Amino acid sequence: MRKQPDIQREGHMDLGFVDEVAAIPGGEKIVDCIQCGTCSGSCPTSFLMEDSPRSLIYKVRAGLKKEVLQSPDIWLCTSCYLCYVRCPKNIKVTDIMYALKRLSCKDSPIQRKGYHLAKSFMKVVNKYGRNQETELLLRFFLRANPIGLIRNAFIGLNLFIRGRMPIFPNKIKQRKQFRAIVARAETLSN
Amino acid sequence: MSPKIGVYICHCGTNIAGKVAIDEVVEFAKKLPNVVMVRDYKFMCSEPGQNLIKDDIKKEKLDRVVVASCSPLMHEKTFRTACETAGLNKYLLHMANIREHCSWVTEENASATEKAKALLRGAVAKAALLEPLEKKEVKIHPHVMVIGGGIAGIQAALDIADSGRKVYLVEKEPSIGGHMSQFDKTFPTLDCAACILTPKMVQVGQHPNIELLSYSEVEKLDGYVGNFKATVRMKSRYVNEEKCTGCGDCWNKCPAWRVEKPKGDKKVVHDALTLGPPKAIYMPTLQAIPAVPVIDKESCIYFKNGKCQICVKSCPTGAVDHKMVDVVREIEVGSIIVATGYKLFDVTKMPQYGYGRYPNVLTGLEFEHLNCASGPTGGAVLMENGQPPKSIAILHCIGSRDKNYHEYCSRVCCMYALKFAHLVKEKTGAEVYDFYIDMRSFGKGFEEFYNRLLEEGVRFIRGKAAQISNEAIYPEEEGKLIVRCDDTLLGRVRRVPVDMVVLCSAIEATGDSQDMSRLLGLCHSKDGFFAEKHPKLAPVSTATDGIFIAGCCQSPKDIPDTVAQASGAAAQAMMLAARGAIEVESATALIDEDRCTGCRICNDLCPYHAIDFIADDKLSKVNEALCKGCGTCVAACPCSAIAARQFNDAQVLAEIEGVLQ
Amino acid sequence: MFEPKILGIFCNWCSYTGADLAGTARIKYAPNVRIVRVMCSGRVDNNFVLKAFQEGADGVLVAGCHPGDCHYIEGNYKTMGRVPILKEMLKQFGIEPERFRLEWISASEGDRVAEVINSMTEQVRKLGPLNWKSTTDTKDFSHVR
Amino acid sequence: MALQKEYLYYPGCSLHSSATAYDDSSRAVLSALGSKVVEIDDWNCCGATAYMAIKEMTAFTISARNLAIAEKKGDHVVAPCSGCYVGLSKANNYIKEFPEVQKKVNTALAEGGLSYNGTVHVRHVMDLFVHDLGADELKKFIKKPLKDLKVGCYYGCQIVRPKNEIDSPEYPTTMEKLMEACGATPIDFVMKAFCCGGAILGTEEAIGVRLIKNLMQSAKKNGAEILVTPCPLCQMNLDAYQRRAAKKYGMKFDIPVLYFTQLIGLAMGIAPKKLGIGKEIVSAKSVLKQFL
Repeated sequence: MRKQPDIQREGHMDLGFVDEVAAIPGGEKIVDCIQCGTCSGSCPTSFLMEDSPRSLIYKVRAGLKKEVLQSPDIWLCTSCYLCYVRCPKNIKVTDIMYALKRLSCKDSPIQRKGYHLAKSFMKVVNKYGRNQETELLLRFFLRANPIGLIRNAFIGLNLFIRGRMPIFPNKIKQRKQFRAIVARAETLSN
Repeated sequence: MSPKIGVYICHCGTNIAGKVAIDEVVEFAKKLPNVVMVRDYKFMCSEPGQNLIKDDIKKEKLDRVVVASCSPLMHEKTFRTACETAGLNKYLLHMANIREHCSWVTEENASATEKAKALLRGAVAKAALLEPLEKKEVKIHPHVMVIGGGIAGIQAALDIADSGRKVYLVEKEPSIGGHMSQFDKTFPTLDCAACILTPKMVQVGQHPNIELLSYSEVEKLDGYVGNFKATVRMKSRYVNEEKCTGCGDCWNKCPAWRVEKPKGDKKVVHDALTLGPPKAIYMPTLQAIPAVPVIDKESCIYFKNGKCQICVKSCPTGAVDHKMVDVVREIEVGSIIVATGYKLFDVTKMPQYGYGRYPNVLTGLEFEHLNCASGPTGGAVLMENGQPPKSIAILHCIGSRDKNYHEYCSRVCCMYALKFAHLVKEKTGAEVYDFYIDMRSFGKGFEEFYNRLLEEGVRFIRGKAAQISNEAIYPEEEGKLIVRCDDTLLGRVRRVPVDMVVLCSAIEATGDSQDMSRLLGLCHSKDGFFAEKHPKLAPVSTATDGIFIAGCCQSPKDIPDTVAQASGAAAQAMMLAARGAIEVESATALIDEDRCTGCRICNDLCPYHAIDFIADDKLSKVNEALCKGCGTCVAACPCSAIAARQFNDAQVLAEIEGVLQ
Repeated sequence: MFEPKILGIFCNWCSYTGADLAGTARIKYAPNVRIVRVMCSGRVDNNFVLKAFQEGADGVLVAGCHPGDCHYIEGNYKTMGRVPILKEMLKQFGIEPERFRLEWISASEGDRVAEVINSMTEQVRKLGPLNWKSTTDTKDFSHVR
Repeated sequence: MALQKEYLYYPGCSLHSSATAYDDSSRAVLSALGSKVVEIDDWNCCGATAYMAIKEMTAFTISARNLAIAEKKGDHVVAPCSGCYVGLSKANNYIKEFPEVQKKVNTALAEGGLSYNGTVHVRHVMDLFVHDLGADELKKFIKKPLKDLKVGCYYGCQIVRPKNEIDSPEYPTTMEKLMEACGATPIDFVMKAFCCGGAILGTEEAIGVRLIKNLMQSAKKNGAEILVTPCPLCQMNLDAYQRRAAKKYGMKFDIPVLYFTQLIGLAMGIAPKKLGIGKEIVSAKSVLKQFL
């Protein structure tokens, strides 16, 4: 259904949002953007986005916080850093996308597949100290994308046959120490 | 006898008085040593304000004046003149900067008032120790040198020559004309560049007051305003200028190519676009002035293996001479105009645009050559395969407005991009896509030109092109170059297949601008362009008196602006010459002969070589005509034998003590 | 709060002009630095710095053109060369070398003037008052080079 | 130029599971070149892009645990995985650049009796070949040149971006030089440093597959018989999913994707088995027939 357009009221904008993003290390240059489109023109996935990186930056500056943080497009960034090296204003676009992902986990109720993958990844790493690809994929697909599990089972099998998908987790020895460090780091975030 | 100091405190409307408690400062000043008179006034720099000072000098017999007001860089000259007209040596004035350094930059009134008092106390303390200095004048040599023979240098040289003064025009290349002589049309009026420039070039060649030193470079510059001595190397062209008639027999017969030779059915080699003859003996363009060819040593067969000499045999006047050597000349002039122009940004630094990998990706200048009637295609816009393109993309801001390369805007690209778009439409009827970030059409007739191109049906896309590739994904892209970009107004990523791409590459400072600035004692900004003395009020002057700048060596600009600036620089040079003499810095260094031990530390330290060691007396002496008064020698002298007038130890120490008390 | 007294010695062409620009742009900064003008930072005699400390300065800030941009071609390089000796000297006199700073400020860097002056003021404020004057009243440094 | 006698080695999780071939071949090649590889004691996950996306400080901290352990033994840590290389270097740079990050990281590390001073250099295994060894030196070790083998060098993203210490972030060429040294014929293709979509394949399969298609199409068109890459994620993605991409778009690729160390090893005369050749899904056997 078509969203009914309406006047953008100033009172509905969050004018401090840009400062929030600019305060993140690497985010300060966001105010320099001239909307040239080099980032989105370079982005491998922007053609699928409603809001390309350029548009997201514009909306951050305009103060459309909710719209930005709920946008599925921030999860389409593949961290290829092409925007980052090409930006004529040296804006660290990729880092800003990371920052938006983090803010959206904190503030937004909608959780995207990308969020679930990251979350599953984190759980696995916190458990073993290392990533355990088999368990990660099971966790993620079961939670966010059960059909994907079936679609990819054949590839999984192929990898397994070639010894590329171990069943037993790859663990570090000092898991207790590792978890203590992680727990302490969590309390220091931001 | 103790000095009698008058203190004048300016309100500057509310600029100072709004922050600094003037009454308090007046009372404070009255108690300072040697102060016999304190006045405050709304605007000290106004006529009545200056009269206060003049009257007091006469009536109260003041022998020192302290003005607490704006920066000395603003009004020191005004108040010095006031002192002088009242009969006081103008070097007995000192200023306290209580506006720029105090009232304008301080948050609280109380701290501003305290700071103003401290600055005033320092000024009064220094003023008490000031000494009268003599005015110094030097004669101005009437001749002028112009370095660079592009449109800026040509205009400046002609202006000065027409005023009846002799001009030496030094050009590095074999011909004058610069970049403009390589253009086809000029925006926004579309006059033909050659049609308007060639007559001027010819005029330069024939003018009785202009001595043209082409294919020459300034190697050394000594002296100072009014009395420069330049060493110029006239590189050997291997063709005798006196004998040559410019007939062209030599390059028609020359077997060696200076650029890549088109092979087979290839009509164009884009990498080898050149306007003049493509041979080893050549002229940069056929309109070259002087119309004398030069031999490219790299490609000449004779210089490689000592054989050939076809050019020598073919020359009807016997002008070609492979044994010719460089000539070095010394030239004396009173002022110098630097018009060394620019170079183009090297677009291979941005591999995403494929320049060098795809032959149909051209720079703006190459595209000019392609369009030029005297160019290799006779002005036809052709692809590498000799066919006319069906579609062309023009990309703005390549290397400009980009912090990875040049942060500044190159100022001419938007308009020359429009010019290209028009030429393509006119000549080929091809589809033109113009990728821009912002369309900057600010000049006279520019917006109208933009409008014209909109009406001509150019497809403008707002968005900087991100990359060029030859990788077809869709059927319509086969065999084409694909421009990928974010069409920011559409909000969609586009892939635009085209036959040819023109990169509007940035204008940048010439590679040798650093050497030039060292050679001439000029400052340059961090992007390499020469710095003007004041960005608004002294745009053609430089930090070195007697040296002026014009054209793109100062910053990117278009032809009208360049010509205007060149005439401005010419006027400055003529003004100097007309005056005949000029007052120079009086605050020079002075060596106390009794204290100097002749250690010679100062000799090498002086950036102007103004200190000579006098072997007979076994001591050093300052050449006051060369000394600029920086004081570097003063601080370094191990025996405290050197004094800096206006800034001697006692004076500076008194001011330091004053501001800190 | 301790308000340090700081002497600024600025070269005429770049740094002093830069400070003027800060004024024209109405950039507000700490009032603690009092600026004395010299033609070139190359004129700054180490003696000036010692004199300032002797006269009650808690800090000294010398500013000149950026390397390569000196109006007098290379005066600022000479200053640069003198600084290590000066810092060594300060140490021997028991003065923290952090009380002295040499900065490059161009004529177009009004904002940097404010930045440098604010950070210098903070730095010296942390170091506390110097009070060197009381111990050195009888000393004469005019021979120190 | 020469390799150092010894390097600290951070294999990372992938090299212990899906990318054992990369691990085996890197170790085999380095030791054949005379360098000792010392694995960091009890290393943990670097945090990768996923962790970084939701918990930046924790990601920095767990990366720093590895760096802290490495710091006790030496100063050059080699990570063959491009993801680990960027993850570890990013943490390393932020710790060096922002004192508040260093403070927080060390507070957390202290819980495990560790601390990190920021003295470690993070290196990629390709960096060693390019900057420590050099293609000319490598040539001296080649025993079985890969004559006439048309190799597409696929760099991926993170080895050349955001840092550009190893090669040009836009148009890298160093891997081609290494392949030339091995006697192979590198082919040029535009997509060689563009994203393969590996990072979002799990979440947005359709996009990932489309990117794979574009890439493989470009490689095929330019005549690549085989692709080499320095990134486990790219290898996995291109190897395991290229058939799906081909099927979806009605094309045929069948280009095997190996790690660049595997081909170097092969040219140096190391046994294919030691290099993990055969573990790839799109088999390289027929392409490499004459060299195996």
